[in-house]
Amino acid sequence: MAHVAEWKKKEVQELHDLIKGYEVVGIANLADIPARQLQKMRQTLRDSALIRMSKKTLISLALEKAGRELENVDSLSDYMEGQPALIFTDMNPFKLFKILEDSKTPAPAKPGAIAPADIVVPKGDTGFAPGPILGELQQIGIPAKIEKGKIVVSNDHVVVKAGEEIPPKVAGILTRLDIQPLEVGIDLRAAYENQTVYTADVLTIDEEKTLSDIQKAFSQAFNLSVNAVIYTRETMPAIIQKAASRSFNLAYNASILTSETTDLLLAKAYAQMLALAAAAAEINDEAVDDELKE
Amino acid sequence: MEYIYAAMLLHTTGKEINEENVKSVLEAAGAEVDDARVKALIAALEDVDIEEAMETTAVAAAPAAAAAP
Amino acid sequence: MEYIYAAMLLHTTGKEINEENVKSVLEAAGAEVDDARVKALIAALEDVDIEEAMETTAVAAAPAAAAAP
Amino acid sequence: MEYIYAAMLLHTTGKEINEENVKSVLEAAGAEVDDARVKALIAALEDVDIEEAMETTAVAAAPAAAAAP
Amino acid sequence: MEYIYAAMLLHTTGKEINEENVKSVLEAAGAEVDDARVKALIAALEDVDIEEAMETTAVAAAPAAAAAP
Amino acid sequence: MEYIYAAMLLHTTGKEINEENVKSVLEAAGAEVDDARVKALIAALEDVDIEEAMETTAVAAAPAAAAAP
Amino acid sequence: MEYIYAAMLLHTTGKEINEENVKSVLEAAGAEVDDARVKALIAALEDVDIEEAMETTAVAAAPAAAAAP
Repeated sequence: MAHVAEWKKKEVQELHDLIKGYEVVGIANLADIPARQLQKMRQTLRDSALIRMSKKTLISLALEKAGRELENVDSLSDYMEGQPALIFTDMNPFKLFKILEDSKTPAPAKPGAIAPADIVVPKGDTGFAPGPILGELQQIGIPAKIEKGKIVVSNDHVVVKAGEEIPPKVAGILTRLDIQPLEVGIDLRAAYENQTVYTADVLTIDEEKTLSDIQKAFSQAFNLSVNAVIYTRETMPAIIQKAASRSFNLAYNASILTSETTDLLLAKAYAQMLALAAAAAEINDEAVDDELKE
Repeated sequence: MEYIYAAMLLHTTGKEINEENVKSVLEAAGAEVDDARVKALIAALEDVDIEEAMETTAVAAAPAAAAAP
Repeated sequence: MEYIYAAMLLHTTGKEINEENVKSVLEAAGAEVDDARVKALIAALEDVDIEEAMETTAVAAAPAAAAAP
Repeated sequence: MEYIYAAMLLHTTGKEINEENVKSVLEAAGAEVDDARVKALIAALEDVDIEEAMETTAVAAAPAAAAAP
Repeated sequence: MEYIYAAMLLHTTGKEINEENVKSVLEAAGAEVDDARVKALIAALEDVDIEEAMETTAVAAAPAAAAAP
Repeated sequence: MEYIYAAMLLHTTGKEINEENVKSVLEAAGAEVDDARVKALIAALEDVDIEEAMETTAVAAAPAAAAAP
Repeated sequence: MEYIYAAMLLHTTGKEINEENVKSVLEAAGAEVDDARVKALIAALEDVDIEEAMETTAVAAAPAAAAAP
């Protein structure tokens, strides 16, 4: 190796020691994260994670060196992008990913950037007075018109699909409409933990799904307990209620007078009489006496 | 009202709803019988599906009431 | 339900709902009378306010009409 | 309702709902037994499909009205 | 479900719902008793308001009338 | 409810739901195990189609809602 | 769903839902454990209030509503 600057060797060694010193090593892209936001993130992660920016070559050297002992850690370098940084932590990689994702902030549209999700121009007043912008809006397919002296978008319109590039003209319009479709922050690409590399897609957690799964599990347990009549304190009321209503149904449907069904059975007979009287009266008015009509 | 109940009673026991039967039930129940009304009722009930007419009652009413507010 | 209709019939004509009256109404309607069920009916209706029970339906029936679109 | 629960108990365990069984269950549960009501219960249940009657929701029974608030 | 009906029966007659009583009611019905299930029943009933759970049927009927006007 | 989740867990992993397995799962979850309730659970699940029992909504959906316009 | 059941089991027994406990429960139930999914579950459950989730489940809500007069 050509004479390598001393500080570079030290940096690689330091990174190597850090890689071996922590349970979890993440590779992140810090491109276009404002310095202030990065500083704030270092603050919030102060005692749980360490963020170290460095040159691509030095990072891959350190990973390679560590790879001799920590099987497979070197494959992290395949995920280096933009302005790479290593993140060292003992935290569960999914938790790290969630913290980093939750702390991303909206950022204005940049021509050529990839839309993280469908970019929608919402229905409603744009706040612009009639003018050339109306044509520009219509040119990129936005259903806009003039209403009561204001430029209004007639309904929600997807200008850029998720994963597609934002064309320059659209980026301009979005910024003027004060729509910030991009997100900026520490973008964790992959994380390594004892021989396994978790990529960003695996690390993404669908909280709604987890919540609905919890609720599904609970109702399944509830149903099983009541349907199979397995007594638990929580489902006892439902089991008793099922037994009570079935008993009530039997008594009512078999017209058996009991403390709970007598009133209702009398009411049923009365209602049947009213209905029959109404049917008869429809056909022949005299069939029913006036008192009943009231 | 008692005329209708008499008809319902006969319907349930499967007896024919005719003047004679309606009268005998009403008399057994101590009601004075107005012949004209008995005839009118019998004529009216001829083309009424009693079973069906009775069913469109409280059974359908109450739950609807429950759902009303 | 014939036992209940008999009771409602007697209630309407203002006659006392006792074994004898219930039996005579049922017999007039051509039903074979089960003494036990007559006794059970009388026992069940002992402390029941029939007028009030009927109201439960009247009230329930009314909104049904109201609720119907 | 204890007569009904006795009947449901016998039905669920596949036992015959007859006077003897109903009485012995009620006595075991410490209820005073009214012979008439036992007989009436049995007579009433004679031509009833118990399984179906249990399943058919009665007027505003169970949670039906509960949905109102 | 028979264990539940036994419990409801005892509740109605005011007797204590304990293993002994539940067993005697079930045996009176001629059903074989699974001790484990009786114990499980009693354990699960511990701080459950049976009155309220059973109540849902009758209560459910009332609001239909009350809610209607 | 822990007994229920233990049963559902074994059902999902395809293991037999017997006393031994239920106990080991409950112990792994740090629950004190009540033998009676384990036996009662196994007895109750004997002829039950667990998949179906989990999916069938236990509380009768308010029929009123269905009847409402 | 076995990962979710394991979490619910631990929640019911009051044990902490951490990697170690989830793993031991799953192993006791005879499942092969995917570490990634355990870690994902733990992270996802961090800001999920299981108690509240259970309360707002439709099935549980019904009897509660039914019980409230």
